[in-house]
Amino acid sequence: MSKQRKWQVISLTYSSNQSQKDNSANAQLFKKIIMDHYRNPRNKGLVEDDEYVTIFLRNPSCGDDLTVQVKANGDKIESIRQYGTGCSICCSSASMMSELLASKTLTEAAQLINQFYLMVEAKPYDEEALGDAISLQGVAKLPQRIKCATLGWKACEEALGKIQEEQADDSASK
Amino acid sequence: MSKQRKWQVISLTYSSNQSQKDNSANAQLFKKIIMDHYRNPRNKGLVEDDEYVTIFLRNPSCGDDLTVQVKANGDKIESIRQYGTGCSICCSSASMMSELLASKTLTEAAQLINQFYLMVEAKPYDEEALGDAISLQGVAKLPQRIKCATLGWKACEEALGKIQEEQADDSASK
Amino acid sequence: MSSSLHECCLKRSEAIRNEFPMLSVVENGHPMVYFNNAATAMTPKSVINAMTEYYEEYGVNIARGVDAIGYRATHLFEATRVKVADFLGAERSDSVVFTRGTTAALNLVCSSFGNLVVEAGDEIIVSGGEHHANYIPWQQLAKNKGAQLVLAELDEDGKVTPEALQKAMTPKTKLVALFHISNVMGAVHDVKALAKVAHDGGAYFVCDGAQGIVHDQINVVETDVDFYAFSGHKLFGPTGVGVLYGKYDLLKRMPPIEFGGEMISLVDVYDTTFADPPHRFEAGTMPIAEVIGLGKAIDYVNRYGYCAMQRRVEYLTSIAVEKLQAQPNVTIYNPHNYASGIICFNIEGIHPHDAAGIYDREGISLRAGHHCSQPMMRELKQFATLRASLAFYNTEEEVERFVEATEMAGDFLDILF
Amino acid sequence: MSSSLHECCLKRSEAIRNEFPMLSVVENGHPMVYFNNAATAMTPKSVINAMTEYYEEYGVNIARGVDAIGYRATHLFEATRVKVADFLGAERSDSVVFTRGTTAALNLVCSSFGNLVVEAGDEIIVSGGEHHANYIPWQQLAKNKGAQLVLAELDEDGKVTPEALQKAMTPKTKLVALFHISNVMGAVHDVKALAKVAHDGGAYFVCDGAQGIVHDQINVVETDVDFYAFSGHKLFGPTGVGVLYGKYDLLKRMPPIEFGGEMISLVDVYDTTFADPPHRFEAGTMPIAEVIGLGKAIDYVNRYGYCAMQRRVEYLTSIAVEKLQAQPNVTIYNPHNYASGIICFNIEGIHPHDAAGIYDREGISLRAGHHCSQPMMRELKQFATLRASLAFYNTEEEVERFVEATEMAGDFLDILF
Ligand SMILES: Cc1ncc(COP(=O)(O)O)c(C=O)c1O
Ligand SMILES: Cc1ncc(COP(=O)(O)O)c(C=O)c1O
Ligand code: FES
Ligand code: FES
Repeated sequence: MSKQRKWQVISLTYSSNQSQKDNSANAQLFKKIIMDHYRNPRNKGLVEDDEYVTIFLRNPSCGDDLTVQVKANGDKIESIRQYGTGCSICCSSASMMSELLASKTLTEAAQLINQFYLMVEAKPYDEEALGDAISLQGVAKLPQRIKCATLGWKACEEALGKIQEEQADDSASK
Repeated sequence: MSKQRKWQVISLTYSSNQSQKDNSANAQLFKKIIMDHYRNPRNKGLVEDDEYVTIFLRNPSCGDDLTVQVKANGDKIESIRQYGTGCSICCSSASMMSELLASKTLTEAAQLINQFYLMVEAKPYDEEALGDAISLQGVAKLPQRIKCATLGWKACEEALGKIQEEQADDSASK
Repeated sequence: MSSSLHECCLKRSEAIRNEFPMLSVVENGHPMVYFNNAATAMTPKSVINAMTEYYEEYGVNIARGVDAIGYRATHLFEATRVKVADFLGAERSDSVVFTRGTTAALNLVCSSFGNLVVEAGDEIIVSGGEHHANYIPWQQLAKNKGAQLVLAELDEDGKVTPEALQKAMTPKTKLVALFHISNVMGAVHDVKALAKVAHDGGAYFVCDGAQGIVHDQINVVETDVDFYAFSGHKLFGPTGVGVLYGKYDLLKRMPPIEFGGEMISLVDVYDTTFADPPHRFEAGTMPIAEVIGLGKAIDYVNRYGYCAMQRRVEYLTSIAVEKLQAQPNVTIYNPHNYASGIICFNIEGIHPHDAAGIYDREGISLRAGHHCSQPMMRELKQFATLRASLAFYNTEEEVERFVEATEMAGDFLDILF
Repeated sequence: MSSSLHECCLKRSEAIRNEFPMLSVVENGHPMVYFNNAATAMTPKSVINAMTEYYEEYGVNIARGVDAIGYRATHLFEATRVKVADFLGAERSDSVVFTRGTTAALNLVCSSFGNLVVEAGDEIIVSGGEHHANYIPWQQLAKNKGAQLVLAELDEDGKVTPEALQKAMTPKTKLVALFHISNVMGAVHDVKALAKVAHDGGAYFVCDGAQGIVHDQINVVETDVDFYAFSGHKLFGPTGVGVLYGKYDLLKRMPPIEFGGEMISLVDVYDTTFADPPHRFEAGTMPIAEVIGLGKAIDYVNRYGYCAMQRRVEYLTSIAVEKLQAQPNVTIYNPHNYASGIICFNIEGIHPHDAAGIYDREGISLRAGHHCSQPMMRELKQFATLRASLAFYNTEEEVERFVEATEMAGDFLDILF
């Protein structure tokens, strides 16, 4: 199943009025995607490499934590690593984030992070852009789990901020 | 008006069923007694004399305070002094206490103090014994003022306790 | 403030009186006149109901776990933090710490921040008009640190003018702690000007808002106070809850003084790292129902608006003062301070508690004593005073009854019979 | 205990269920099953009503002045102190200090008493089974004083035996702080035996009764504990209030740690003399409604009796444990501790919060997390666990629904759809 195809299915389902059956078929697909990221997390494990910016975040409502590492090259993200202890929503979301944002520009990544926030807050968002992450749209009706879903994205957001700071410092000192 | 006579009136009034009029006559008398002690306090003012045991007490509900000094000779009270800032109930009561208990034995004084406590707690007590202090019997229906009325008596009680301790120490060391 | 009532409406409004169940209490045979609002204000039904609702529908602990019912409690609790921040004009809600009350809030600033910044030889300025809650902590801190407690001079209204504060400032002044409105004299401080004097002199400015929050809208950003404390129960809210506002960067520097659940980040065997403010200062189970109740009290105040309440209180207080002044044996210690609803007075030759007995018999509740401000009593050269304190829900008739009772105070022994 | 109900009556009694309004809450379409009682218990109507009554009829401040309405509030407040003392078997009511909760109570002992007696080189014994509220304060005190924090060994049930405590004691041990009942493992300490070991070794004994007070009648004189702390909200009472019991002669030695109204004797310009305990430790306006509510909660417990409650909790817990154990993927960490109603468990391969999501969907409220005891999690080698905690008002049907939900936990992603 190519990425392209997954997107199509999804946007199809969500732009038309769906029957109960379509809905549950959709749910099955989303569940598969989430479970896949949960069981086979992408980019999992940290590296000891100074070129990465490392952010450690704790979810205060449960005590779980997550570390995200981002390496950029100019205005492009080169690699994202993630590691933590968290629930299925948190871990799968971090995995999706790491996959989606890698190789994006800093600006694109920031926009996608925002799209993700919009989605989980039940606001209009760009379905096409979020890749596998739209499988987590159900979080919008579980406000108490928003922190789980966004932990990885928040960490990445902080990392991007830090990268931009560093780059600004670098260019200033040049 | 001799003490003797006052007692008679009072015990008379209180041992029979009273008409409204008797009652208010009684109230007038009691008020006079209290006001007399309030305006012309007996044994007021402290002395610098080591033979006196001095007790300082504060009424925590209003912040007023009272100091009572007691001098005993053997098992007899020789003199009581009192001084403080308090309401009419507190000050008049301390004055009455100082008058009633002076020249009593330690045991008698302790008993009278108890009688006074019984009175203000609306329990049966010996009317004959309390002298002017029975004018304060109305305190029994003002529970929030019991502390005012008993402050002087409590201080004296503490002083008596201390005197007995000292006497016990003295005879033990002999 | 478009939804707030005008004075005329407020005056007529039976509805307001109905919102406060305690206004229908009968005391010693008379409908109670409650003129003790500065001690504790009455609580409207909306506040009581909100707390009952908590206990009946979602009375669970907060910030622990992720179930729906816990989320409702946590959400309402944290939403109240935002509401308080808005109410104070604060920029961020995480500069709002919930406490047990003003006293706990001021003690927190003192033992954490004060302890951090005050050193031997420093000076701490307070005034003789402070409530003990804003006096003793600083006094004890000064004592323990070898610092000096300095009393700024009060003017005849019982307040510290910016000039007086300026006079008290020295290069050693590290901190200034003053009331917003005095609970004895009802004097209103120019908080913004005082904070400026303190800051210009390089000192921090702590404001005790226990009375101020009730009568004078505060904006913590405009006034630039570093800390501001108040209690729920004086602001028509419940007992057991209060607020410490602090500038976030100052809170951030402060160590916690209570340790327990929900204030930690990581507990290792021999050490612990603590959560960020405000949770760093909120150890253990918080007064949840009370915080939610406080939120409703703030809604209440916002609905009516400070403006309408203030006008009403000033009006009632001014007629009460005028009528009392007509009685030759009454001394009013603060004849010019209407804004707070506080009238501080004595009746010649009558111990304040004796007078209070007569007021009580007449169903009038007011306060006699040192009002938790012995320094202020010393300034007034009184052991104690009477204090009537009015709220917007009081009426002219009540003022009338109060004045009449004052005339009877000489018969104080009558209460015994 | 003649008026307490027998188990059979208790079991059948609809009346009990009706006394707790929260039992009728519908959660996610199901009647809520509340198995989170160790976090915060439900509140019976009698408690809620008592607080409403306070706010509606006599919602005034206490211990200030002498009017009738203030007297009523003060009297009920102080009568609750006597009630608490009786409930604890204390000899005198002035050894009962009201606080904001267990956390505040333990912090008070630690910052006042602990700070007074612990010196550099001393040892303080706690256990790895403590709640953070009875761990971090001692840890930080030890750190600040240069004393040593020592962990007594836990047995497999999660408790410190008197022998284990004996082993941990040294001539340097100055203080022992242990739970009465553990909030994670539900283990019940033999408080009397532990206090004796501590005292025989010349150490003080502080007991965290937050859970213990709910399930096990304490007699502070018989057990001879020096301090005992608990919260209202776990004992079917309100939030915002707790109790510190202390031996009076120890309280008497302790300096206050909060300063303000009603805790003073005399305030001079540069120093203050403080009131006797307990008021020395009760600065400012207390949680008045909450203390009165706590009194009603104690009435409630006294009316039903510990005995009936205990039997009911043990019975329900034992069937829940038995049924859970029949599920192969469930690990119960405390399979033998029925008395506390606490079941600490995990479901293999499922993050506890994921499981909690399913329970929540099924209308079952329980807790997932570290339960404010990271040291205990380390002992269990878990990041977090699930904790079901039962109360006497729970039913067999609720246990059944809990077990059924456990079987569905594998479908945790379903909650998203
Ligand atoms: C054993 C134990 N100690 C202390 C506490 C803290 O109690 P509170 O949060 O009411 O202060 C709790 C409650 O979570 C507890 O279970
Ligand atoms: C000016 C002032 N500060 C502080 C306090 C203390 O407030 P609380 O008793 O609610 O802690 C009061 C209330 O009496 C007050 O009027
Ligand atoms: S429950 Fe901890 S991150 Fe989701
Ligand atoms: S009011 Fe103070 S002693 Fe009576």
